[in-house]
Amino acid sequence: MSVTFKALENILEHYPPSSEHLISALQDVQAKFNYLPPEAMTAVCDHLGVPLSRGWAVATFYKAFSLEPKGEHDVAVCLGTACHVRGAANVYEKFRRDLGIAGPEGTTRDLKFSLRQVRCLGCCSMAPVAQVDEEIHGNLSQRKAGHLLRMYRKR
Amino acid sequence: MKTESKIGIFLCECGGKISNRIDLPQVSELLRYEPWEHLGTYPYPCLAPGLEAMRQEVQAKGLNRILVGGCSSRVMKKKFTKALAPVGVEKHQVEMINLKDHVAAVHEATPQELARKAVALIAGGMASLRLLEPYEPVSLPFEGPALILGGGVSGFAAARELARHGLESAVFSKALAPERVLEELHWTFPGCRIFCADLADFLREVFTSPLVKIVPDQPIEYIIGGVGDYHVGLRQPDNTVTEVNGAAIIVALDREFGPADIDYIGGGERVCDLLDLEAQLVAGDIKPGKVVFWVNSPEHGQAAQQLAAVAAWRDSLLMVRENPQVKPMVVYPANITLPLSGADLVEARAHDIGLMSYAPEVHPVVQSGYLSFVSPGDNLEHEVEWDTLVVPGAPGDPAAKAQELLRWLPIYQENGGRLQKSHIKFWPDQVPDESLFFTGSSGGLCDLNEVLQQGKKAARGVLHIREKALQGKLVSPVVVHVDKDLCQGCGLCTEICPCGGIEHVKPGSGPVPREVDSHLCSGGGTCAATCPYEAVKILNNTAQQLEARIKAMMARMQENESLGFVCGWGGLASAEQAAVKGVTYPSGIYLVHVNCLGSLDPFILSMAFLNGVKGIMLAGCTPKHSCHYHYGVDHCWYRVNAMKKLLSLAGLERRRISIGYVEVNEPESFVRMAESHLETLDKLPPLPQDDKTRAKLWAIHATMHRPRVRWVLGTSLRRPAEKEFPGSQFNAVDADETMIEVLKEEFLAARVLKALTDQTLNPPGIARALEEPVKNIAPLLTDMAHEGRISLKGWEGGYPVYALGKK
Amino acid sequence: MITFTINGQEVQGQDGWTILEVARWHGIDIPTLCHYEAVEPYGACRLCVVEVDDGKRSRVVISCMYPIRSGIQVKTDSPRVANVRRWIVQLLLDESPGAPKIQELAKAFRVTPSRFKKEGVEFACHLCGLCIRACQEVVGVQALTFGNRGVLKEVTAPYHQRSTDCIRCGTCLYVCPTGAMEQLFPQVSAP
Amino acid sequence: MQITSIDDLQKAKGVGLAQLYPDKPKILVGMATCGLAAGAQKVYDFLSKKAQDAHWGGVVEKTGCIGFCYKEPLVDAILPGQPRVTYEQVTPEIAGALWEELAAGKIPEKQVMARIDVDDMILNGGPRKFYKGKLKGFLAKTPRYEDLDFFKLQRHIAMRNCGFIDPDNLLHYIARGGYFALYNALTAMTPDEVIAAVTTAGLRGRGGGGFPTGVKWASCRKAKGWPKYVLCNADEGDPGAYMDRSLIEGDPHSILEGMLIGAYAIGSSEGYIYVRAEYPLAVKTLQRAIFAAREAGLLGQNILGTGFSFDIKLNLGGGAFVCGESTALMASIEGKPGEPRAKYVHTVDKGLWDRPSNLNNVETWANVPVIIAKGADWYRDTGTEGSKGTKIFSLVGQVKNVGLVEVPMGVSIKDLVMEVGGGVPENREFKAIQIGGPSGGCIPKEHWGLPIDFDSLWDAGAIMGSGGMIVMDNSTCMVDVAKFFLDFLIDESCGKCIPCRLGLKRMREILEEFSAGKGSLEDLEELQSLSEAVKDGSLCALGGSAPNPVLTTLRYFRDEYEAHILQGKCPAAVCKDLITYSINPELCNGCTACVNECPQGAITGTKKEPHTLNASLCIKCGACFEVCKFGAVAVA
Repeated sequence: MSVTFKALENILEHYPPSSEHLISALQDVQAKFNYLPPEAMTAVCDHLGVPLSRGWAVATFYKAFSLEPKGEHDVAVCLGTACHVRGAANVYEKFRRDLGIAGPEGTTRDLKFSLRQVRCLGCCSMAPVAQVDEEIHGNLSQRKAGHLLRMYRKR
Repeated sequence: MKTESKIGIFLCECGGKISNRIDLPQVSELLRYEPWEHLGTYPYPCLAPGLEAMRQEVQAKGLNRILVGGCSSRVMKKKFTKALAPVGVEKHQVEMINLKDHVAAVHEATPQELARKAVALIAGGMASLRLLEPYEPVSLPFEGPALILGGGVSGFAAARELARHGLESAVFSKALAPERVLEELHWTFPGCRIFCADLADFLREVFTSPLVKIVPDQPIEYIIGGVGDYHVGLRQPDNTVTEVNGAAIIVALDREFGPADIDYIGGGERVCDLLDLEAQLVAGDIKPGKVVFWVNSPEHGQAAQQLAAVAAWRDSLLMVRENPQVKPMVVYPANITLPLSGADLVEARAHDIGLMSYAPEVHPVVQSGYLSFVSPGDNLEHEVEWDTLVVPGAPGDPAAKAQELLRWLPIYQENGGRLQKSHIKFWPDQVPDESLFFTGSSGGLCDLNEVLQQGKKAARGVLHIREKALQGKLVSPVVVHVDKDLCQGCGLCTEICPCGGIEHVKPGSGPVPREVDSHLCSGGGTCAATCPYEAVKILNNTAQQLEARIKAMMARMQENESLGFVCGWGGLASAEQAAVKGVTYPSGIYLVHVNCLGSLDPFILSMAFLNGVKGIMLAGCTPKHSCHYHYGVDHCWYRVNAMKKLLSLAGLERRRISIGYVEVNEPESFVRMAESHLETLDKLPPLPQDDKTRAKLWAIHATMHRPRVRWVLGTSLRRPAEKEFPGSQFNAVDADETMIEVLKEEFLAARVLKALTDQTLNPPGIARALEEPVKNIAPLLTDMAHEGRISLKGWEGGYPVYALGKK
Repeated sequence: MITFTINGQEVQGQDGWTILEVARWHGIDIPTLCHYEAVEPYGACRLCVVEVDDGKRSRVVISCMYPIRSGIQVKTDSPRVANVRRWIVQLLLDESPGAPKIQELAKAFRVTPSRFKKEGVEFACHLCGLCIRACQEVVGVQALTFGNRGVLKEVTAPYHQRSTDCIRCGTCLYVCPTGAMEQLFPQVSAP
Repeated sequence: MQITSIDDLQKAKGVGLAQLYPDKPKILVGMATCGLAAGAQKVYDFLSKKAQDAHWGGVVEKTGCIGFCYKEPLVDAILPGQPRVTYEQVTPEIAGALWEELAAGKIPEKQVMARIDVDDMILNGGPRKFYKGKLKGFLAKTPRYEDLDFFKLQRHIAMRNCGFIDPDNLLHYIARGGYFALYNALTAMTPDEVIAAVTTAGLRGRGGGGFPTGVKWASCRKAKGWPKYVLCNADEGDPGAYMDRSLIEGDPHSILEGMLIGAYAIGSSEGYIYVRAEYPLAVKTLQRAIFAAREAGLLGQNILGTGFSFDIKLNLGGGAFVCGESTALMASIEGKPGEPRAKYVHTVDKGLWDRPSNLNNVETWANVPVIIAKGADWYRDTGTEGSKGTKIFSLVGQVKNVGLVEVPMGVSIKDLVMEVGGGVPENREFKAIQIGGPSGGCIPKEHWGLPIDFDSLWDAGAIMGSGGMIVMDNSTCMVDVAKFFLDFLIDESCGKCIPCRLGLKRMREILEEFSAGKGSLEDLEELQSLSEAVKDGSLCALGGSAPNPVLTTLRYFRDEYEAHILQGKCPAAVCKDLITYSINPELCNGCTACVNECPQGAITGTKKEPHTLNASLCIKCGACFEVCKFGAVAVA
């Protein structure tokens, strides 16, 4: 998805030039491109009349934003309390090992998967849970986590 | 509007930071007989209780000049002006003397000694405040369209945005129809054909808008006027000049690409550059087969390579969409990153577009039908097969296209080709709203989407100033004023003005006084310091104010003490930083803040010596790009140089004056400079105060006021040996010798004038007075009489007798 | 006029003044790190905490922001206040043992580096935000900003690059209480 | 449909009732996020396609979550003249079987969970019985909702409509008495009377602090400044708490109505709902609800012809827990990073854009219409002396019946866990309950008789918080729990103030030493004094309450800390540095499952031979423990 003037304009024309729309506009950009490309960030800031430093601060403060391109599949593992007491930490480690991600979060080299932690998806009854793209997978174990990745790798 | 000045002095203890080091009661005592209305010492004038106390004093005593003896005006002045605005005190009526950083924190002398120094600085500030003449800002209109010059694509984006907000624009363009713009697109934006459909809609909107006027591009004859009212003269094919008027200017200039050098590959039908390829795309001529885009040419820089790689990827997409028989592949150096997301890679996989990186250390080799390169993944050499090999085009010289604009507007070409608007960087409240906008890829390689954004942003800037004008808030800050009675229209100020603020006159219209475009003017003051006729004045910060300040300071300085002129960005900032770091230096140097060393009129230097200063140090920013006023520090260099030459002519030590360069984050360098300067002075005697020396110093000072000398200083503002500076270069030694000649002559002439003060003399008499051979003086006297500076009063013993003034 | 007491001493002030301002006006010392007269108070370092008793309850507040109220009793050195300050100085000292201002405070509070002290860092930024606030409020530019959050929070320019908004005025350097800006300045200031 | 007068409202109620309980069969599918996660979408799609294909006379509708999360997906059947019957864990296959019978007009027996005889319709003139006469067959034996352990102690006030209405259908909401309270307030009450009613009812903020709502409204009404803002905090960040999401997904208009009433009382014409972007369904539901209310004229100018105007904007959170803090939330609405600021000047005086702002959370707003409709005295009947009404809890963790429960204030922890929750699964032992999320605390079994209300929880060192209750059993290490919450808070701290940013990190470092068996008893004292410093010194409530999990575990489980420090043992076998995995050769039957699963190759062995674990390679990931079906992998 290339960042085009038109694509940005489609987003920006919904927002009057006022700084209160910064987060909403960046959310739209994130939704459209899956991350915040620098040129889009500049465009949003210019449009709303906020300095780039403000846009960047917001983008790095909130977890919803990513400044790096995301992988094809977004794996969000819940590490909320209910999931934690049911062993989510081990499941998360399993994902990390299998995806070969060095840091706490990240994207695989082939841009196939992005792995991140979330604090509670609100599906505590199925703990531990993970969300891949839009789908929630509950009652995970390390073994199931492995299956899950294999399944999405084939897609 | 002249009002009696009522000065209130507020001394700050700063929680002991000042009061522990400086004997503040003594300061008050020493200031007792100065003309103030209020004098008080406070624990923290800057905190709410202190500000309240200040406001009360202002109201009770009708104060209209405020002097705070506390800390840095850079940091604190805004708070004071904000707090005092409700009681009617304006920004320029507040003066801060930095007792903390210039005295208390940096010297090891006794509190009583420091009190004396503090008093000298405060007295200087008071003298300057007394000469302050408040001015009234003028409201400006905003009439006519925005003028969009340069023909870049971003201009259309600007016009569209303006039209959407109901503002007219005139776009100067070679292409008079959208189709023409699209056909030519690849010359400026290779790889952006994929956006043509979007751009076509876009352009149609512009070309059909009733608010947009497309003006056929013609050579620009002149650009004059100021914000809200610009005039552009266009030379028509029939050689007449027509004028287009507008309220604001947007310059949209794109960098063109030229053909790549593909001779070393071999050329032929199968090898081409991106521009050729896209010309084929326009013609609908897409050959099936393997197309390999080889991103080479590291000599154009990584940004260009990255742009080329993205262009190749976009052209690949375009081709496979048109013709699935095409099998494209992009081969790019591994040291650039392709800004492609997961979704792009999915698309690449879906269309079978190859993306391969090569190790840039080993240059790929072209074979017939193959390209071999080393993969950074396995260090093995790989081969890809090609039917068509495509390499990027070469970015051209952006200035070539823009010559006529560069002549009239403050746009410069950087090393390496990039065009840039004057790189002045100030506090936003020190400069008015931007009223001249520069967009397009000639300001930095980028793709189509980015320049369209730039155009939109520029349009928003124009809308912003229109908005202000509509509200009556577009005011002229009037920072520089040209006295029309004194101005001779020589144009020197225009030439050296870094901000483009001093306007050109219409060519061929003769010596017309200059106008100042207050919205471009930054108040840097290099123009004022240069003006041969002293017709240019920086309001609220006149040379006369500075003169008064220095005189007042000198009256309290001791004979072995020195003045330090520091610019606000380098010298002053680093000196204050030294205080922050707790580095100390001897107290014998008294700092005087000037905007830029370039704004320091040469006569100030001579005046200081005339008043008996032992030595002068000047600390500015590092020359070239560090100077905030473009080449201000280089202007100053010549003045210092002239001063040295004059000192030497007067038989005094050149070492008494020295200039140095320091950055804000180098406080240690500043301290070393100051120490070294004072050590040098320590080895010298105080400035002799005998009549002969004083007469010579008077002559030096008179020389610095001479239009001829000032003209020479103005025209030789660059260091002859350095090639980076724009304009004509001349032989360094020749130039210097010319200057020495002028200075010698004028110095001597000034001495003659001094000798003739209150008496008439014949040439031998003058020669005796000046201790010069008669033969050196006689021709000069004839010239001077001819110019009317002296006159012949009669004859005596076969010699003419001269007196001051005309006959 | 609002009348209240600081450490038993009766003092007066106007609506909107803070405890710190009144205390300083009366020469009562309260240590601060992130406070600077030129910019709005921010409340990050918490070193200026005092205990305020309003007759109903006693709580620890920061004097640089707490607006004075009639009848409150302010204690600038109660045990609760001392505990907060001691820990703040301890934590800061372990973060940047080399900064002179911190060493001064450590000496005053008799704090020595603990086993958790950071190795190899002498002048760490404490994220007091003075540089950022000065850049914005005093200079009027917004070249500097906070990035990220929590333990990863940092002072920098967007994308960790030299800021094109920066005017290289050095105000950030001037207000920095730890000297950390000296390291950062060449990386973020205008090219 | 435009609703601009009381007549319109009455008309809408009639239409809504006819839709809610039509004279034809109706199938309801629970489609809140928990239902969807369990696969409700497929069930719904299947059933509606079947119904369409068969030209079935009945309707298939979606509804919100009634609270039975562990039984999802839930499907309800309402046949005219029959009780409403709920089916549990309905997969598409089971739905197929259900459909066959329903299509034939029969009530299926398979997967039946419970029945509802009476819809109590608290806001709409009393209960409505679904059938007359006596029930026959299996239905008679099917338990009623109110007889289920899970439901026995519950009382649905805020959740009154959840699981009964289609959240996207405004008329359904009106049918159950919605927006009548608003009309009442606007026409029959002065703003001060509204505030008085809310104050008398004793409603306290359900978001955490428990501040009396009426008092807050009154100060905001008094505050100078214009415009005033009414805000709804739907940035539910506490891990393990999802009642707000469920309320939004099940009954969005109750929140809008509450805000409208609040706006009238305060004198505001603009409102914001700040909702977590991680709740996509809740966001969509709110968007649709606001749109519907605006279309109907219930938001906008001159509402219900009374001259009162109010509109609501929706703001999406960016994923920061700290934005649940009021000032941070307001900063976020203003488009800034969510950094809190000192609240010495209250947000009711200077909040959003420095204007008077009143912020309440979702559950609080949902309670407001009930108070206005039924009166303060009716509301006061439920709850304890200091805490009136009901509270929704999400009962999660090591408990059998996981779900959302709305119980009167004052129910004991024991009843909640053992009765409603059905106790701890797999015969393990209840150890503690964590209440109030990361700002709350752990309450041990000794204190499980404690009645749950604002004040007694505060005394016990915990807080009500938004109502997350995480049940912990003896497989949970309390040092690890304290560390977990600290990790969470370190991760979510905005980093502005030093006590929170560095203090929590230091606390974490000390705990890290404990869980590695290092440290000393003096460190416990240090931890205590640091906790006090962080509490006193932090800027906002996040930091100020952050030491609570540590302080309560220190208070109630000091022995466990001491076991780590003094004996180097983790009693719950959780802390990785203190445990070892081994294989019991007696129990191992050589299935190689663990060999295959071990990421390190630390387990070796051949088929049908007992395996061996090389401890030096083991990274203690626990994969072997998870896959072993014979309990042969031991952790100690």
